[in-house]
Order: sequence, then C-alpha cells, then structure tokens
Amino acid sequence: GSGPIKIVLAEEADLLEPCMATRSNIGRIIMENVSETLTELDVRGKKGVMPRLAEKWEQNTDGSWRFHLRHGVTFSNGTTFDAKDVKHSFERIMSPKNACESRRYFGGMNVAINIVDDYTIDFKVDPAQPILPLLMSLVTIVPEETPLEFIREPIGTGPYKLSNWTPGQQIVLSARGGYWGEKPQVTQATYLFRADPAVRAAMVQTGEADLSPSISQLDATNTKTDFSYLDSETVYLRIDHNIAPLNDVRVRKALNLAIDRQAFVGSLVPDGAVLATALVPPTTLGWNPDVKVFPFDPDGAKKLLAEAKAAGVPVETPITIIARTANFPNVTEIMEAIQAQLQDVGFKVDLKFVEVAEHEGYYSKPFKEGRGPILVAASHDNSKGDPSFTMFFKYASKGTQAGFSDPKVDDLIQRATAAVGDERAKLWSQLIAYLHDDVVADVLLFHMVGFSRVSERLDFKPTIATNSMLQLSEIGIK
Amino acid sequence: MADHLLEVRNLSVDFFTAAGVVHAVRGISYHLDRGETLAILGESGSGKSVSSSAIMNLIDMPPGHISSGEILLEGKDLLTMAPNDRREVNGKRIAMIFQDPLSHLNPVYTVGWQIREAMTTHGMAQQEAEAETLRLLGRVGLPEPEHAVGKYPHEFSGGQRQRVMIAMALALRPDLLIADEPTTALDVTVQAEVLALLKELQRETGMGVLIITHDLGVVAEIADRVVVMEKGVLVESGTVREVYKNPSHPYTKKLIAAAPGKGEMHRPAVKAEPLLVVRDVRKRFGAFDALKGVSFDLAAGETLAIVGESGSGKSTLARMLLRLDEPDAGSAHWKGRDLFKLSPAELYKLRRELQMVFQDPTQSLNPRMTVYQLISEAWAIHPDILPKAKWQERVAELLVQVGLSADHMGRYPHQFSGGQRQRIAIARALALEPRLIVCDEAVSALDVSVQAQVIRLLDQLRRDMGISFIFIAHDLPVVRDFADYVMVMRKGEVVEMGTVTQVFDTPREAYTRALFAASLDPDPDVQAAHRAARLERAS
Amino acid sequence: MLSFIRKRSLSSLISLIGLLVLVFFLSRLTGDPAALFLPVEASAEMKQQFRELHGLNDPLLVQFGHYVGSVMTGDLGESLRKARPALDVVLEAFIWTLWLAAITMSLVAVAAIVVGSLAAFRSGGFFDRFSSMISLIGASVPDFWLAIVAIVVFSIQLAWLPTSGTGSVLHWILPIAVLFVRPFGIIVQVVRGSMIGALSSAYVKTARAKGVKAGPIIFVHALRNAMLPVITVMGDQAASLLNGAVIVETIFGFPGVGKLMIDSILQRDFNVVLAAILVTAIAIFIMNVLIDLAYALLDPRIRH
Amino acid sequence: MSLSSTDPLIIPEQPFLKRVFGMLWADKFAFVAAIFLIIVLVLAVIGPDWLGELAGKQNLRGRNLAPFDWGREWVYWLGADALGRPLLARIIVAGQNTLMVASGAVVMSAVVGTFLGLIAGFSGPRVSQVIMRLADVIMSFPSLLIAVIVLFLLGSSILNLVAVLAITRIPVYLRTTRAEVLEIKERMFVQAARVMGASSRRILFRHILPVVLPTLTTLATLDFAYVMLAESALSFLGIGIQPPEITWGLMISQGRQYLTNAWWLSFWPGLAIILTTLSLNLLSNWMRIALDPVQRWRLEMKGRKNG
Ligand SMILES: Nc1ncnc2c1ncn2[C@@H]1O[C@H](COP(=O)(O)OP(=O)(O)OP(=O)(O)O)[C@@H](O)[C@H]1O
Ligand SMILES: Nc1ncnc2c1ncn2[C@@H]1O[C@H](COP(=O)(O)OP(=O)(O)OP(=O)(O)O)[C@@H](O)[C@H]1O
Ligand SMILES: [Mg+2]
Ligand SMILES: [Mg+2]
Repeated sequence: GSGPIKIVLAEEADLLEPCMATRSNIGRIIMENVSETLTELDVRGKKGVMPRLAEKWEQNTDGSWRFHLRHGVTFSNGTTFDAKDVKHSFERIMSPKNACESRRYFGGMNVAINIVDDYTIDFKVDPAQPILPLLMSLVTIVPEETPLEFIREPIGTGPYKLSNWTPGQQIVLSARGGYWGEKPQVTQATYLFRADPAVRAAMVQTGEADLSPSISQLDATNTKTDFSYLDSETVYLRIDHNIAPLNDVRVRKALNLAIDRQAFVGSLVPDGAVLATALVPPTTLGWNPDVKVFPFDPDGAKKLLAEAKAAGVPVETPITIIARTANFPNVTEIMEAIQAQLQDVGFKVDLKFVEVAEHEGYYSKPFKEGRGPILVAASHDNSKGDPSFTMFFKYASKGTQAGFSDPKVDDLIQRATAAVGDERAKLWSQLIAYLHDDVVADVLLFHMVGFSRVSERLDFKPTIATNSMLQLSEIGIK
Repeated sequence: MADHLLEVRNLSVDFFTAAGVVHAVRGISYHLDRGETLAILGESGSGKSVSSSAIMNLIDMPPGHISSGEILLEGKDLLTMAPNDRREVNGKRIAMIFQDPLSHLNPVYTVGWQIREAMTTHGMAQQEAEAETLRLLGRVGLPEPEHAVGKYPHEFSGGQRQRVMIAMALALRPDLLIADEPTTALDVTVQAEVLALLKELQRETGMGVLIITHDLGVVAEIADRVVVMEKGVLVESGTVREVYKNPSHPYTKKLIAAAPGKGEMHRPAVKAEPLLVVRDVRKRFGAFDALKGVSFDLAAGETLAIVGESGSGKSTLARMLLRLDEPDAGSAHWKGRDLFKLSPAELYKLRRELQMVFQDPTQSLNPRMTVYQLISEAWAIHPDILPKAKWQERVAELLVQVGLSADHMGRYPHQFSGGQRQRIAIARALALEPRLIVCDEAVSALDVSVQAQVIRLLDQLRRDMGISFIFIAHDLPVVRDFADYVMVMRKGEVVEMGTVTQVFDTPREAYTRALFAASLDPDPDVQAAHRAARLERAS
Repeated sequence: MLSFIRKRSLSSLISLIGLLVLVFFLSRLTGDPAALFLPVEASAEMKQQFRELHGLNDPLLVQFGHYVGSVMTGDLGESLRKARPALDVVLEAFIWTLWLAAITMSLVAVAAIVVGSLAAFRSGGFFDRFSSMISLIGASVPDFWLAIVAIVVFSIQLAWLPTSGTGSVLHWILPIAVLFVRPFGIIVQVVRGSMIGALSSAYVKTARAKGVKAGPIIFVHALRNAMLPVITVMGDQAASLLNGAVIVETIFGFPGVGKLMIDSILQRDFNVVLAAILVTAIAIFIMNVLIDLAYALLDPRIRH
Repeated sequence: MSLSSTDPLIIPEQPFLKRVFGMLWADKFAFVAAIFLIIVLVLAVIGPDWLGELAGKQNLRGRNLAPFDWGREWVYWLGADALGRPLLARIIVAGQNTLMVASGAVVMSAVVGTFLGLIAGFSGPRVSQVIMRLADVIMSFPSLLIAVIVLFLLGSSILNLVAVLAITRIPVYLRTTRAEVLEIKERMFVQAARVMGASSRRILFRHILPVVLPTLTTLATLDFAYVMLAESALSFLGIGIQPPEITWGLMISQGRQYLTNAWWLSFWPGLAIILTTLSLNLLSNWMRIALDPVQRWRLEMKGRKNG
C-alpha cells in the first residue's frame, strides 16, 4: 500500500540544513529523504559503500578519486543535478562562512576538486584518503545556487521535499514527482517531537503516530510492535591517563576487572546489548573478535591494586566519575552501580553528574588544569562502518578526547587511515587489541541497544543507522 | 394582650476566654412595644452591647454562648428560628447602629454602596436604592450627600461615619432599631437633628427604638422607659421620670449623681509661658479644605477643649499635631521648636512628651496584644521610664485608675466592651507620663460614673504633674467640668475661643449659642421644657 | 493613574536593562556554545571558526557593545542553534505559553477563590478539611507524575483525549489540567488563610446585621478585603507559568517558551535566552504593574 | 476603687508548654501532624548514620522489588529501587538532605523576602521602588538560569543549591509582605504605636509583622513542597543534587521513567513529600489559630473540654 505516516522523535530538529545532516536530529529527517549523497553505506547487508547520486567511482592513477554522476536527476526546485552542484556542496561545507559540522570529517585534509565534465568529478585529497567514497556518504548535495550561509528550506534530490515546518510542532515531508529513483510507499511523513519516551510509546499505541524510533526499554512491552536493535552507541569510561593513579596500567586494569559487566545486561542495560571490547561496534571494519572482554575478577583487581600500591602508586586518591544526566538510558543507575563495584575492590570513587556544557568541558581538550584523576562516562556513536571516525579523536595524541598519548597508537592510526582493503582491516584490528590489552585505554562497557515501536500497519525494521538516518523509502505500508 | 414588639426573657450570655468563662449577661428580661423607645443605661462593660448583639444574632458562637433565655420578636423566638428566616429579619425588621463605626464599615467599599446594599439585599431596585441613599444621607445631616456616597469610610470624620451607620440602619425603616451609642461622636446640634429624625421616623412607622447610651440627656430627650444594667444584671427599670427622680438601686443613684456639668468651672490662672504655639494650620484633602487656618496657645497644666461641628477638622488637627498627617501650612512650636519641621529622629525624642487617645479605640489597639503588652509597650519603647520589674505592678495600677481591674491584663482588645477599650487607650497614654495628651473623644463611650472617675483622674494629673490636655469632645457638660479654655470649631475654622467661663456663660457667636441651645439636660422635666420651647420657636 | 503607569514603565525599563546586562554577562561566563553546537570531535580550528562567525571571540565588552547596538535597532540577534532571528523564535513560542498561562490562571483564580473562601467560611469543618487535603496534595504532587498518569488514564486507558501535541481544543485539556493543580493547591490555601481573618472582622457583622446572604458576605464583603496576598501569590504563580511550565510543555509537546528557554540555556544559545528573558520579563513587568493597580483598585486606603 | 464590671471565674494561667500542648491536643489533626514531623526530624537526624550503609547496598538481582513483601526485612517493605536498594531505608536516609535543602531554602527566602518586603512597604517611595524592581528582576530571571549560573560559577554544593532555590523564591515573600504592609500601616494601631514613639523597627516587627506572619507561614509551608520538587527538577537537568547523594526529589526524578512499570519508585518519596507538606500545613493552620487571640478560643475551649 501507500499513504502518509507520522513519526515521533525525541528531539526536534532546530535546523534542516543539509550540511548539518550528520547531526542525528537533523539527519534522521532529511538525510537521503530530502538531501542525498553521492554514496551510501549499506547497513542492512554487507555490501559496503553503494552508489547513490554517483553511479560509480574509481581511483585515478594520481590517487585522486573520480565519481561518475547519475544522469537525469533534478532537485526539488527543478534544476538539474550535475558536477557543479557537487563541487558547490563540498565547498559550502568547507566554507568558514557557516558552521557546517560535516566539515569535521575532512579535518587535516587538502581537497582539490576538478570538474571533468557535467557528470564527472575528481577529488584529489592530500594526504590520500582511501575511504573517500565512504566519506562522500556524509556529504549532502545541494544545488549550486545555495548560499553559503545556513538555509531554512533544504532543497535536495531526494524522494521527498519539505512541505511544512511549524517550529516546535511538526515537520512534514511529502513525496515529490520527478524523483530519479523508485517511488516510495510513504507519500508523506509528518515528524512530531516529544521528549518523554513514555509519551512517544503511548502515541504509537493510541495511533497518534506510526513510528517511534526510540522508546524506553521499560515501555517496550508489546512484542508485536516493539523491536530492539543495536544502535551503534558505545558506552565507556574515558580514563585520563595523565594523572596518578590512573597513569598506572595496573590500576586501569583493576578498574576493568572490578566491573561486573554481565550483571548489567538484562537489568540496567537491555538484553541484547553487547559487552564492548572496542569503541566501535562489531559491524565496523577491523573489529577484532579475538579481543576478549575483561572478566569480572574482583580478587584480581584487588591484587593489581595492592601491587600498584606497593610500587608507590597513590591508589588511595579519590577518583571522580564524571557523568551527564540523561546521556544514555539509566546512566544514573549504571554509574551508581559501577561506583559501588569499584568501591568494593578498594577504589575511592566519587560520582559527579553535570549538565551538558560542563560535561563537554571534562570530555574534550583542553583539559582543565589542576583536575584530579577522573573517569568521564560517555557514549560514542559510530555507525559509519570505519574506525577512522573514532580512533583519531579518541586515541591519537592530537585527538580531542584522547586521555593519553602513545606513539605506537599514533603510528597505527596513521597507517590504518592511509591503508586500504585487508591491510586497513588488519591495522585497525591490531590497534583495537593493543588499546584494549596493552594500553588499557579506557573502561569499555556496552554497545547499547535501542528500542523502537512500529505500528502494525508499517513494515519496517530499524537498523544500526536508525539513530542518525531514517530513510522513509525503506518503510513499507501493509 | 398582643405580643410585645420585642421581648427579652431571662437572657444570659457567656464568653469563653483563656482565663475562664465571662458571664457577660446574666438573666436579663425587658420588653419594648411599637412606637416606644427604651433606653438601656448602665456602666461600661455591663453587657449592653452583648445583649443587643444577641438580638441581632451577631455573637460569635462559640466563644460566645447564649446559656439561657428567649428573644421574642412579636412572639416568635429569634433564637430558634431557621437561619434563612432569621436572616430576613436582620436589616428589614431589626436594624442596628453599631457602637464603633470605623471598624464596622467595610474599608474597601464606598459608603454609598454599603448603604444601598442594605436595601438591595432585601429586594429594592438599584435605582430606587440610590435615590433613597442620597435622601438618607441628607437626613442624617451629612453635608454634600452626592459627594459623600462616593467616598470611603476612612475619608470621613468619626461623627460622619456614625451618621453613615445611622443612615444604613434606617434604610429599610425597620420595625425595631437597636442603636448602640448612636450619638457619642456627634456634636450636639447634629445629635439633636438625629434624635429628631429618630422620633420622626418613629411617628411615621411606629418603629420601636432600643437605645443604648451613657448620656442621660439623650435618655431624657428621647426615651419613654429606661432599664439600668450593672455587671451583666438588670438592676432597675421604669419610666424615665421615675428612674431619674426616684432611683432605687444604689448604682442608679450613683449614676445620676455623677451626671456632669454641675461642678465648678475652672478659672485658669494668668497665662503662663505657652508650651505649644499653633499658628495658622491648614490642611486640604483633595479639593476639600479640612482646616482653614487654626491658631491657639497652650500652657503647661492647661486644658484646651475643642468642641464643634462634627467634621470640622478637630481630629485632623490633632493628628497633625502628632505628625500622623502632614499639614499643608502653618506651624506648631512645642517648647520653641516647630513640630512640623522636626526630622524623624528629633520627633522620636519628642514622642513621649506628646500622646494621643484616639477617637476609635478598637482600631487603635493592636488586636494581637494583651492589655498588659499594650500598656507596657510604652516602657519597652522608652525604657528609662520604668524598670521592667515594675511593669506588672504599674499596669495594674493604671488599669485600676481608669476603672478597670488588674485581672484584665491578660485579655485581648476584642474581649472588651467599647468603653473598656477606651479606658485601655487612656491608660496607655498615661503610661508614658507625657507633657501633653490629646484626647479625641476619649471619654465619650464611658458611662457617667466612670467618666467622672476618669475626668477626676485626668484633672488630678493636670494639677499634680502639670500635664496639658487638648480635649476634643462633644459632650458640653464634660467640657464644662474639665476645660480651662474652649475653642469652638466649625467648617475648619475657629469660631470662638476663650476661657471656659467666658464661652459657657457669655458665648459671643451664634454658632456657639446654637450649640448650647442644643445641649441636652439629664433631667427629663427640664429637657421636656426645652423641647417645648424649641417646638414653639420652630412653629 | 497615567502618571503612575508612566513612572512604573520608566523604572521597569531600567530594571529590564539591568536584567539584560546581568544575563548577558553572567550567562557568557557559563561556558562556550561552540563546544555544544559542534560535535565533540570538532577540531579546535572549527570551534575557532564558529566563534569567529558568531563574534564570540571578541572581548566581552565588545560583544556587549555589538549587542546593545543591534538591540537599539530592534534586532535581538540570531539564534545560534536555529539560524533564525531569536525574537521570532521566542515570540512564536511565547504566544503558546501566554495562552496556556492565561487560561490556566483564570481557571485557577475562579476555582481557588471559590473553594478557599468556602473552606474559610466553615473553617475546621468537613469541607475545609477535605479541600485542604486535596489542595495540599495538589501543591506537592510532582507535575511530571501527574502528566504521565493523566496520559495513561485519559489517553491510553479511556482514549478520551489525545496524548500530546497541539491542534484541537482537546489537546489543551490535559496540559491545562496538569498545570492547574499546583497553583490551585497553593492559592486555595492562601485564600483560605486570608479569608478567615476577613470573615471575623466587624464589618462582616455589619453585613450580617443588614441581612446580607452568606454568598455576598463571603464573596463581596470579605473577599475583597482578603485579596491582597491572594493577588500577589497569583502573580507569582502566573510568573512561574510564564517562564517555567517546562515539564508540561516537554511532556505534552507543547511548543512553549519554557522548553525553549531550558534548551537554549543548556545549549548556551545566548541570543535566544536573552530574547526569551526580555519577552517574559516584559510580560511579567506588565503583570506586576497590573497587580499594583489591582491593589489600589481593591483597597482605597492604598491609593495615594 | 475598682469598677471592674465582671468577675470572671478565674482559672490560673497554665504554664506555657502545657498550654501549647493543650491547644495542640485540641486539634487532633495538628497533633498527629506534629508527631509525624517530630518522627521525620528524628529520622532525618539519625537516618544517615543508622541506615546509610543499608540504603546504599545494591543488588542488581533484586531490582525494582515490589512493595508489601512482609516476608522480607522491614527496610524492603516499600520495595526496592532500580539498583535493588531498599526504598524505605533510602527514604529515611534521604530525609536529612531533603529537609536541609528545603528548610534552608524556605527559611532563607522567607527571611530575606519578608525583610525586604517590610522595608519596601514601610520606607519611602525611592527605596521601595528599588526593592520592587529588584524583585521584578528576580521574578523574571528563569530559575534554571540562576541555577546554571550559580552552580557553574560557584560549583555545585548543597549550600549553593539552597542559595539558588532561595533566590528564586524571594519575590513571593517580598511582594506579599509589601502588599500587606501597605494596608496594615494605615491601620490605627500602627499610628498609635508611632505616637508612642515606637521606632520603625519596632513597628515593623512588633505590630506589622505579626499580622503578615500567618499568610507568610502558609506560603512557606507550601513552598516547602515547591522547593523539594524544584530541587528534583534541577537534579534531573544535571545541576543540583546528584547521586550518590539522595533526596526525596531526586528519588522521584529517578523513578520517573519507571512510572508505568514500577510505580513505587517515585510514589513513596512523593508520598513523603506530600505527607510532610500536609503536616506542615496542618501545623501552620493550627499555629495561625493559636497565635490569633480572636480565634484562639477554638483550641482553648476544646482543649479544656478534653483535658
Ligand atoms: N469576646 C469576648 N470575650 C470575653 N469577654 C467579652 C467578649 N465580648 C465582650 N466581653 C465582655 O462582656 C462584657 C460586656 O460587654 P459589652 O460590650 O456588652 O459592654 P457594654 O455594656 O456595651 O459596655 P460599653 O458601654 O463600654 O460599650 C464586658 O465585660 C466584656 O469584657
Ligand atoms: N483621608 C481623608 N480623605 C478625605 N477627607 C478626609 C480625610 N480625613 C478626613 N477628611 C475630611 O476632613 C474633615 C475633618 O475631619 P475630622 O476627622 O478632623 O473631623 P472631626 O472634627 O474630628 O469630626 P468628628 O467630631 O465627627 O470626629 C471631614 O469632613 C472629613 O470628611
Ligand atoms: Mg458597648
Ligand atoms: Mg474626629
């Protein structure tokens, strides 16, 4: 069948700016619905990077990437899509006249764009970017007339166009004629915004909405409508290695051994959550199946602590866990439980909850001077399939959230980033193992599970990408 | 025999207080017929107001409690009537003039509205009520009724408020009018008008009037019969003549003997150095000239009585001398310093020398303080007067001096009668041992025997301690007994001023003479003669 | 009266300016919006660019100067988050809140005055105890609890009302009902207390002596005398509805200014915070002027 | 010579405490409320030392244990929270922080607000204008912003939290007091006091304040509930009191997500708040009567009858 649907989301999009589509609350609405990208990552199968507005691509001999664009594509304002649009879109993202956040994926790169003809375009990136096609799945294409400043009405090549936006209330996308691809079943999608998970669940139940991509585990009680899915959020405690006693690897290991991760699953963390051995989910390239989760071993932890103490490490120093309220479901309870478990093996642990701005202050560099030993509880999202979106920021010496600096890590990251194919996967695997087993970089906890409630009249299964992207064309109507 | 209009049988009223049960009224009986006027005389605090409140169903029960008796209105017992029927009786059949007009008027509504309400409540049309209100205000002698209807209670003088009360009570031409001290705040000419008005209405409608008063002259002028109360008991009753000529109960005898206006008049010594020199004081309220230039001198130990028309600015003058209102112009030099120009700090030092007894005693006593606290506050403010250890003793002494008793100390103002409150206010003023006391109708709510006692007390203080008094009063006999100088005021101006003998014996101005002519004599026979003469003059 | 309003407006203007200055500087001390607008992975360079773009790199005083300059021309700046004029954003939301607050407060005023007065009239009686109990529970029930329970009962179980959102009259019922409870509980108590005093005064006796019925005695004679504290507390409650109906707005998806304000504060969207405060403050100042006028209107003794 | 008109049956004044007790006994509701509050106070004082450990004892297998399982240890009778900690014990332990924050904030705001209100109502137009406009400013300053600013600049501590909550509540007391003072100062007894030479301070505190006080007490008791809930809202936003500290408000906000599945998590602390407010209010209503000489007979009479 076909028809309109209503989707209820937790957080309103305050902008519908295509170049901000990598931000999840915006991307969920416009990504691939309104604004399309050259490439697209297959999150349902294992096909990897698939064509979208680019029909195919190849690497030129000079290392630059050539994209062959799809013909006969028009924007919703009627103009035709060609290479100039791609160039403008990219330049717009890189422009200092706006605050496009997709720019961050191209940090430290020099990109030269060369329009070969209307439907062929070359990207020369320095240093070489083996995953440029994947990166292009993050670049939304806008018509070349689009000003550099943020816009309010996104124009794109996607199957939908924005037909109504009443801030605070709703956003409506309608299917448009003249879309190059297959006609989707959903003719119109109305997005509603409710912050309370119980209300979101209730709305699908009462028929006020058809789909709620995120509801609370506690409300997911109806097996007919409620689905759980691995949602690419990885929860961990970032360790600040610079300050004693956390500069001692035994102490960091003891932290890891002291936590009974399994006990959380099925209680504070939903069934289906996966214990993490890396900051990226198992679907990511180079994820290392040989790395084993730290066992729950309080005695081992105590022993390590005693050793460290004997070696003169000030293990008595109180360690502060910094967490952010409502960062992820049950964060308070989980942190309280972790605090108790750490205390059980002899750590002195304080727990401090802060609001988002303060949390950011602890999480990212520059770190505050005179801070004590801290663990920052954070949640990281990488559904892009490649660890490069994670590793540099979190572990490289120059990474903004890196709690340590290790030349070997830096080297591995640099090499992996430049590598392709199996080599790339191998290097990432190495890095993951090294971080987990040798550096004991942080206390990895869980790959979280999300719950969605889907009305019985819809045919839809959420994926790991649902957090950041919700393609209406993937929704079937029964 | 037909039923009496009102018959009170064996009525007893008790009050519960922290210190025990107060038997305010004990088994009194009396009756009243149509067209008749019954006066209740009695000492202050003897239960007059309480018994009349019982008739109006206005006693708060509890803490009050009618422990026995019946109150029959034309044979029907008011105490057992259904609440709705009972409510219909109030206002329409029985109306009441309250003793203390300021607190009994709603401060947030215009007086016109309040009078109209009495009528509209009982079904009169709005327009008719408006017209009637204007007429009534005119009849009780309020100047400019059209203007007055739109004013609020606090914008009136004491006597004017009382007249508003009267107008309100008369609004529905009730069968029975209970008037609790209806004329205490009125100057004698207005009083005469009001009494005449009552009589006239009585003639027109056959209204029965139950009048509570201390003024034997009023009794002589208006009442047919009189009952006398003492300590909650009815001690004597009879026609006015009988009781006046042949009082049988000792209290009655004492009362009649105490009637003022018979003693020696003061003969003030040659003018000493004036203590207070008031010059050309003026005050306007909006467009209304309340005081148009008043001047006088006052020496230590002297009493200046201010008499005159109600609303002539007497209280306003008093309030300004104490800097409760700011004057628009003029000066008042106290021991050489202008009171009107003192800074707050300087004023504070002078405060204890200048005291005032307010016209409305209820409102001037903090309802949350006991009598002890009220009086001893003076010493808390001025600790040098009396050490704390002596407070208790001195309060008791003061209370007894003003005719109360020491065990009243722990009670609160609302537990007293009007006259008792007035005495508390006097005691409070005395506590400060001031040099000048402004008494605004300070003894008007007291029965003549207590009044005499208080006047004697004040007189003694004046002599012994050289305290000066500004004595605002309507009651000419009292003024005659107490004052050294008399100042007659009218419409914000001084009409006449002189020693008491001069003003009383040889009044110069027509207005002063009119005042004396309107003054009432306690002897019913004399008063009857006056009345006859007046009627003759009128016709 | 006109001169009173003029004087008040002038002094209010001064305090309004003070308020804005205060908020401007204090809020800027609480953190960097760049870190919140951009993802955590954003480079220092990007953050720098962002600050440049929004003039956040200038010294505070210079920023303030710019702000004052643009405010003079009626421009309250752009929202960092929404890339729209802050004033538009705020006004859009404020209308909703204003309606919500106005309707709720009108209902509260009527209901609380009636219930509180009747309770005072027979203080200590059954109705008094009962209404006290109810109103106190109302005053101490968490609003989110009430909101969720209301949704469960009325939207899910009974399916009488929509869960949330805007659109029809029905959508207003639950939010108003939930907002109603707390001020109602508080004002009932204030009315009750104030009325007990008024009902025992002498002028009420006069009214009884005139044969006035219980209704007018309570609602005409005593009430007006008892209104001063009631109005004040109503003003306070209205003010907190105007800038604080956050929970209800959040749960019911009501696009009001409370939620907007919270979000903007947490995200350090300064221009929106300032505009929101400006708008609500003007509303509250107007309300306070009205309250002061009401005092004078109610009590002639206060008029000078 | 005494002309005392009535000779009341004199009953000697009872000692103060006994009289208060008698009056309290006369109002059974207030009596129960007082007992309840005393218990709450005592528990608040001893709670953390007595049950602190137990209240923090986690048991992930016993999460969200339902209440009324009499077979278990008594601390579990009200159920357990999401970490399997006994709710009853937690409520008792949380009492201390809760009462400290709430009473701290209420007392501080009431005292400061009332004081400023007295001054604003009593002093000249200029001072009054300044104070009132200040109140306007606070009133239109969203409380959350104050919280963010104070807690960000000064760091989060119970004292700062109390200050934040107190600041936001000042205007109510201020405005209420001022409005009443404007009316009361026109009353005759105030003028009488002035004539006696009473200083402004004395007039304010001895004559005016007692008349305003009942209204303020009513407000303050209601504010108790308000402050507890406001504190929970702040916690929820990540500012204010945070685990592992506990307050009733925090417990409510933590139980919020379990409303439909495990109602008891936020119900019991909610009930604790309601009962405390209710008791305070019953007591303040009682006090209102007990302090008002015109009304006091209600209590004294019953007290006499019963005792
Ligand atoms: N609420 C009360 N509680 C206790 N005693 C009271 C109360 N009301 C009145 N009384 C007492 O009852 C007695 C009678 O009072 P009432 O007002 O009837 O006196 P009164 O005869 O009208 O005196 P006055 O001429 O002074 O007005 C007084 O002694 C007074 O103290
Ligand atoms: N606040 C006010 N506003 C307007 N007019 C007032 C105000 N106070 C007093 N007046 C008017 O001033 C005049 C004088 O009042 P004042 O109280 O001095 O009279 P009085 O001589 O004491 O009369 P009485 O003997 O009746 O008490 C009256 O006509 C009164 O209406
Ligand atoms: Mg009397
Ligand atoms: Mg007067």
